[in-house]
Amino acid sequence: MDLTTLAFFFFAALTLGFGAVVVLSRNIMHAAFSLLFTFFGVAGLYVLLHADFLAITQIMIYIGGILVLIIFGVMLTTRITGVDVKSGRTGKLQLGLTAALSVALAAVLVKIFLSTLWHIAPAADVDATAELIGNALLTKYLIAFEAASILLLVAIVGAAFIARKK
Amino acid sequence: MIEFEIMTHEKILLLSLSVLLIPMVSFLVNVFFGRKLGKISGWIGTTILAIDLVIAAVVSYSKLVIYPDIQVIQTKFEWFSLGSSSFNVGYGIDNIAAIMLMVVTVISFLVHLFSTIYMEGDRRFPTFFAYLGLFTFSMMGIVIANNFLVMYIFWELVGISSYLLIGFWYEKNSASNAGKKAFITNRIGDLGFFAGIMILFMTYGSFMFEDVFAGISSGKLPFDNPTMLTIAGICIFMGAMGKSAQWPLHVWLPDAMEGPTPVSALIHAATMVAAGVYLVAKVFVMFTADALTFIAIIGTITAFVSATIAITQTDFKKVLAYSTVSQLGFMVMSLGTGGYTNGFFHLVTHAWFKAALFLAAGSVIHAMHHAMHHLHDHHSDPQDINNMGGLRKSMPWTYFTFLFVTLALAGIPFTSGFLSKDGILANTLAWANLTGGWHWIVPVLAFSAAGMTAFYMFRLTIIAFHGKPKTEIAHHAKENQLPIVLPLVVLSVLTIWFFYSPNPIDATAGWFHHRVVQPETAVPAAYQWDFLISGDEGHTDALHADAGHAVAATQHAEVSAEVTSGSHYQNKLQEEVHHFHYIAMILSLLIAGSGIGLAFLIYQYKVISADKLEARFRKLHTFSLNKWYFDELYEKTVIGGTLLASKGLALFDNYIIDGIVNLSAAINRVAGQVIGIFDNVVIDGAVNLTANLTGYMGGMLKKLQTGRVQSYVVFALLGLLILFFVFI
Amino acid sequence: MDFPILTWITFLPLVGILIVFLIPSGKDEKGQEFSKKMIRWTAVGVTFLQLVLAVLIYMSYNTGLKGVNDVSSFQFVEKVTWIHAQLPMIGDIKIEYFLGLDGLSVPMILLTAIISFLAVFPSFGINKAVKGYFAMYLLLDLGMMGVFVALDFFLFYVFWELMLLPMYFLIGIWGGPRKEYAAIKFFIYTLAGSVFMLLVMIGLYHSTGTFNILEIMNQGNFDPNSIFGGTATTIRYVAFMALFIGFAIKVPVFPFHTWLPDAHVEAPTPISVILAGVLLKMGAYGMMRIAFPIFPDAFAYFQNLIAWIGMISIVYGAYCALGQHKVGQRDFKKLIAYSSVSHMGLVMLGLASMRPESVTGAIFQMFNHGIITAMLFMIVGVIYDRAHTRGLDDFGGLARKMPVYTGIMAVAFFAAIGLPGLSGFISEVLVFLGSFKAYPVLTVISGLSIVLGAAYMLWALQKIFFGTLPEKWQGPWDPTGKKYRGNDVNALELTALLPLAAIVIFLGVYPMPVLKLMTTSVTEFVALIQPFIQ
Amino acid sequence: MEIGLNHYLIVSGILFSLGMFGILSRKHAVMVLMGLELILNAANINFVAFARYGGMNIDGHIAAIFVIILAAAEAAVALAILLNIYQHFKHVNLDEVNNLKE
Repeated sequence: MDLTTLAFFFFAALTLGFGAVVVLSRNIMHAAFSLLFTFFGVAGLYVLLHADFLAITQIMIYIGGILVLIIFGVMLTTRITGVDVKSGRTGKLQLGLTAALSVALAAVLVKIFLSTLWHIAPAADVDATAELIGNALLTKYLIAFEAASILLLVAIVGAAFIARKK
Repeated sequence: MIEFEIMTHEKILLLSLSVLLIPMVSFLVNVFFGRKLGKISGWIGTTILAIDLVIAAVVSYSKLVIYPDIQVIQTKFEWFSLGSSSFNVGYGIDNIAAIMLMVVTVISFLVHLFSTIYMEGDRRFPTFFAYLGLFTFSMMGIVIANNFLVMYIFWELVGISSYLLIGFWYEKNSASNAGKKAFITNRIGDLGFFAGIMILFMTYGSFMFEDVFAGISSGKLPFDNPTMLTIAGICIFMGAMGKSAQWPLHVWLPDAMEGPTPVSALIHAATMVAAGVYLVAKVFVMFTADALTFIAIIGTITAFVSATIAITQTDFKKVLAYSTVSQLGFMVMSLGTGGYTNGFFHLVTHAWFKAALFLAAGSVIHAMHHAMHHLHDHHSDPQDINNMGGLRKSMPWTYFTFLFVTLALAGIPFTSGFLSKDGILANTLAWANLTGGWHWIVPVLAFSAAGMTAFYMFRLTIIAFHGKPKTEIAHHAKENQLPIVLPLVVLSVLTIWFFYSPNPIDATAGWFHHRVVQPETAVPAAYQWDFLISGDEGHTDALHADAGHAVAATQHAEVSAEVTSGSHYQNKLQEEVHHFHYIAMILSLLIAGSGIGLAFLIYQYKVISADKLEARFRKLHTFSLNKWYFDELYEKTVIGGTLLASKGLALFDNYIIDGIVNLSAAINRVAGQVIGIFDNVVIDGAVNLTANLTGYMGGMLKKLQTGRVQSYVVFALLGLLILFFVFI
Repeated sequence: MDFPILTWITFLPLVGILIVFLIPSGKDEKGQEFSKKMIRWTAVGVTFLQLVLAVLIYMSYNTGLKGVNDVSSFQFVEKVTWIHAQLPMIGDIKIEYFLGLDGLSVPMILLTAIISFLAVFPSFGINKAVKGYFAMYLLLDLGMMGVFVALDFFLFYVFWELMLLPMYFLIGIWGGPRKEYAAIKFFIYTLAGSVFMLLVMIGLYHSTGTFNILEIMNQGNFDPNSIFGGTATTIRYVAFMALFIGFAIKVPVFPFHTWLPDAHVEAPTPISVILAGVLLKMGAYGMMRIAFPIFPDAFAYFQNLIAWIGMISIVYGAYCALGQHKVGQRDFKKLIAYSSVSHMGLVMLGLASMRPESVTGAIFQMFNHGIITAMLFMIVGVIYDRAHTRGLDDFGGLARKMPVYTGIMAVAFFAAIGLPGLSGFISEVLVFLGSFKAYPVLTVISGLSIVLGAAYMLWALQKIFFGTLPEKWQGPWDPTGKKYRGNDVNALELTALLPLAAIVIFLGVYPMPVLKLMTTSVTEFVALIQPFIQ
Repeated sequence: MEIGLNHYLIVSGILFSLGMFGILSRKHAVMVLMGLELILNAANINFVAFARYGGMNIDGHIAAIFVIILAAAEAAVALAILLNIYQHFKHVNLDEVNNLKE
């Protein structure tokens, strides 16, 4: 059991554990903060997968951006002081059903992953992916990149428009 | 002096057209400017009529003196045409038209003159003269008509002006009722008249008298049936029955006395009511023997019935009205018995003296009215003869003229009335003698009617004018002004025998009988009395228009071929009349004399008590006083029946026809509801079942459709999983 | 075809409707409703232009051309293919915009133009929803004109239906107390008639392959194997009867007449005027234009029946009018409505007799009845405006209060009872003379109406004008004295009434101006149908 | 024990299922959004894992980056909508925001 393996299990546990807290917690604030750890775990996994740039991006955007956004959302849409901060769940039946479904889904997915004979072609270890990504974005994926930037712009403007006070 | 030598036919026609149209000017002027003209309108009307009179005189003179032997001076022109057939109108002057022109214009002029005083102060003074103008116009139209269509048109127009004038005082309900009654009763006659015209037009394709007569004499018959010719004649005569108030359509005339008295004189005594007789005279040649018999009988009944009614009436004008009806009956009877000339002669003489009688009545009523006004009496009846008496002294002019024309009406020698009435009576005797059998009833009734005439006229004269004033009003009555008296005098003068015949007891010697000659009949000999056919003296047997005609006609032709006409009489009838002339004269004088004597005995000298007589003949008296209950009878039968039928039909329409409509609507509504229910339950049920099934299933499925995105995701997921299980 | 005058005369009201809709509401400086005035005068202007066009048509109409079934002798013809569609199942549908005039329709065009123009004036009294009223009024006008000029059956049908709808609203909205009942009755009755017409129209199309009325008239155009092929078949009789009933409802004749009294009683004055003046004529016109010439064999078969119906209508209508004396509300309008039944029965009798005189008389009677009845209804409107009642018992002695009015009234009344010198007489005489040749007995019985007509008309005249004035009408009509200066008819009413009175008198004395329009066509019309009558 | 592709895939699969459960079971819209984020992250793990072991190389990274971009955009818009829903309904309970049903 080397360090990498250990690190993997740690991050995997971090991710899945807090992920479970996110979906199971009745308190929406707890969920939000648990999400932070989940993202952090995912970032760790990226590091283990030699995706340094993505790990940084994960932390910066997810944790610094999206999560803050979500927390704002929580705060703006929930009366902070009341018990209402706790998010209700649906009925027991539905809960059971969805849980069963989710478990089934997980089982199926795992089964598929395990039973599939994946084409394995380990990539060469690269120290830094940033340069490669930058090259790819501005050459091979230029149009997608531009489209994504426009999408972001539109999303920002749209969000601002939708959320503005009428 | 007009140069009569240059009176061409065209000029005569032009002048007679202007005689027709000039009164229309009076109508138009008074209708449109009457209110501005006020009192002058009466004098304008009178002046216009005076002009008309002069022109009419010229026309009459020209026809009667210059062209007496020309049958008719006439013209025609197309009014409108319909492709093949054209509707012609026209007018013409024959001898009787020329005489009639004078009668109408003179009396109309005098009545205009009379009315300027009589109608003084009436609120609608100009309107009255307008209506008089309209009437004169229409009457002229009848006089100069030479075809059925024109005759019918003016016939109706006369009816309407009569309606307007009877109902002149329309605030009085009785007046407007009388007008309505007159018009509608006349229309019943006109319906017959029109039917007759339709028959003739269909058969002969023309409205012109001459065309129709020519068609008849050519042997063409309506529906190829001689009976239809008789019916056509009777139909035409129905028009005359309405206008000339012949029984059974006579009921309107006495009621028409609701109109102003000058109107009664002009229209309901002298001219319009004579139009019927005039019509019969105009189309005399088309009547078959049967039709003539019908006419004679109607005339006789009318003469007799109304004479009996006149005996007991107490209203001054009503007595005169029934006397008019009776005299019209005489004229019609005369025409029906073949006495063409005598009938028309009586029309003319009667026009003068009856107009005079009515104007005298008007004079009396006017005086009574003034007296009532003077006494502030507004309730008494100024027309009731029992309110009069002793007027002889206070109104001498009126009295003497009245007396003189009464003598004429009673048929006393030296009056025109004697000449004409005597002729008629002789005629009936001759006719009855020639035809025989039950036809003798005609002269019998005629003579008794003549006797009654003398009686009731003198009863009227004595009660109204003789003795002492019966009331204060009569005491205060005064003689009227010149415009009222003058017409009386003029008309009385015209009643002297001298104007018609130099011989006071024989009219045939006079110009009248030479100018008015019975025209040759157009009816085929088989359907006409032999004695009406010229040059046929040898054949005296009256011929009835029945099945044996064909044989009779051949015999008749043979006989007439053999007979040489050496007599100066036009036909057998006239010869017979001549034989009966003196008998009739003596008889009628005796009867008239006894009538007058009886009147004097009862009412002047009171030898016989009127009251006792009345009590003795209570039932008869009541019967006569109530005019034989004709009005009541008609009210119950014809009018009541019509109104009942109309009510019934109106109710029928309201409840049955409309009820059916509404019922069908209701049925449809009910059916609609039933179908609606059926539709709802069954059809819609089936539809709904399908729909509900779908809906139910949809509802079940709908439960899945929660609107919650999450549920959708659940299903998507479920589906995905199932796919996984299936494929992997 | 230089100037499409028929299109203009027909669709001018459409221009009017547009203008009416475009007029804004507002008030002028005096504070009066500006738009109402504008709308009213627009209607006056449009209908006046229509009248001018009608007069132009009248003046340039060649009376020598016969028309009826020969397209070359129709005048002012406009013929354009309107709808031409190749449809599955049904096949080739060809509908033409085909207008033209002959002697049967010219008098009706004149009548429609005159009545539409003059009925605008009584409409001035309407204050409720003026814009809608005049829009409907003009639409009605359009429909009526269209019916008389259309020579394509389909087009005819379109116009026919087009005129029903505004009538429904005009009665149903601007009518009297029972307006809904009357309107729906009118609508259902006439719609039922239209349905019959529609069925026959489709059948005819299948048999001949055309909607062109003139071509359908040609018996050679019928496919011998089609349903209406051949002559004197039962199906042809049935089709004729369907058409006849469809038109008879409109005339109306006994026993389809009961919508008429209700519609008249409830309709506002100008609509009564149009209803009696023009709409009733459309039924008889339809018979002449469509039913009789297309099915002459069936006409011959039913001729006696039609004559009987005519006679019954004459006598029955007269009796019912007289019966108003005894029963009912004694409503003046109802009396005139029944007299219309009687007078239109005369038209039926004239048509059934199928003689040149009687058919001419019938058309002339249609024209005269239009004018005279319009006058009568306007006259009723005059007193209704003042007294707000039409009960015959409510009046009396008006002659003293309104002499001019009484004079005009007398002209109308006497014209209605066929007094010589007034136009009604000539048409009556012509019809009687013609029909006497064919049906002597029926004609004489119908003659009863001469007497009965006089009875009910004079009775009404007496009730209203003679006798003494009731207490309540002693004073002036309008205490403020503004609306009716004096008590007699005012200038507006005279504007509408005097021309009608003038026409009645003029045509009574000299009928040729109208008669000459139709003689040639009528001769042709009779010649077309007469051979089928044994 | 060598950590291989399968380990990452299993982690991502479980994370995905957790996210799915979050989406399905929670009423609060923000919570649903968080579930969604989990799913996106699971997907990203897959991309990166295949980039490392499946021969996708840098392309997998790029895809992940785009997902992140999309996630950001989505989060922004979603939250804006959430705010609107809140203003309208005064809550963001998705069970009662079922206008889509009609």
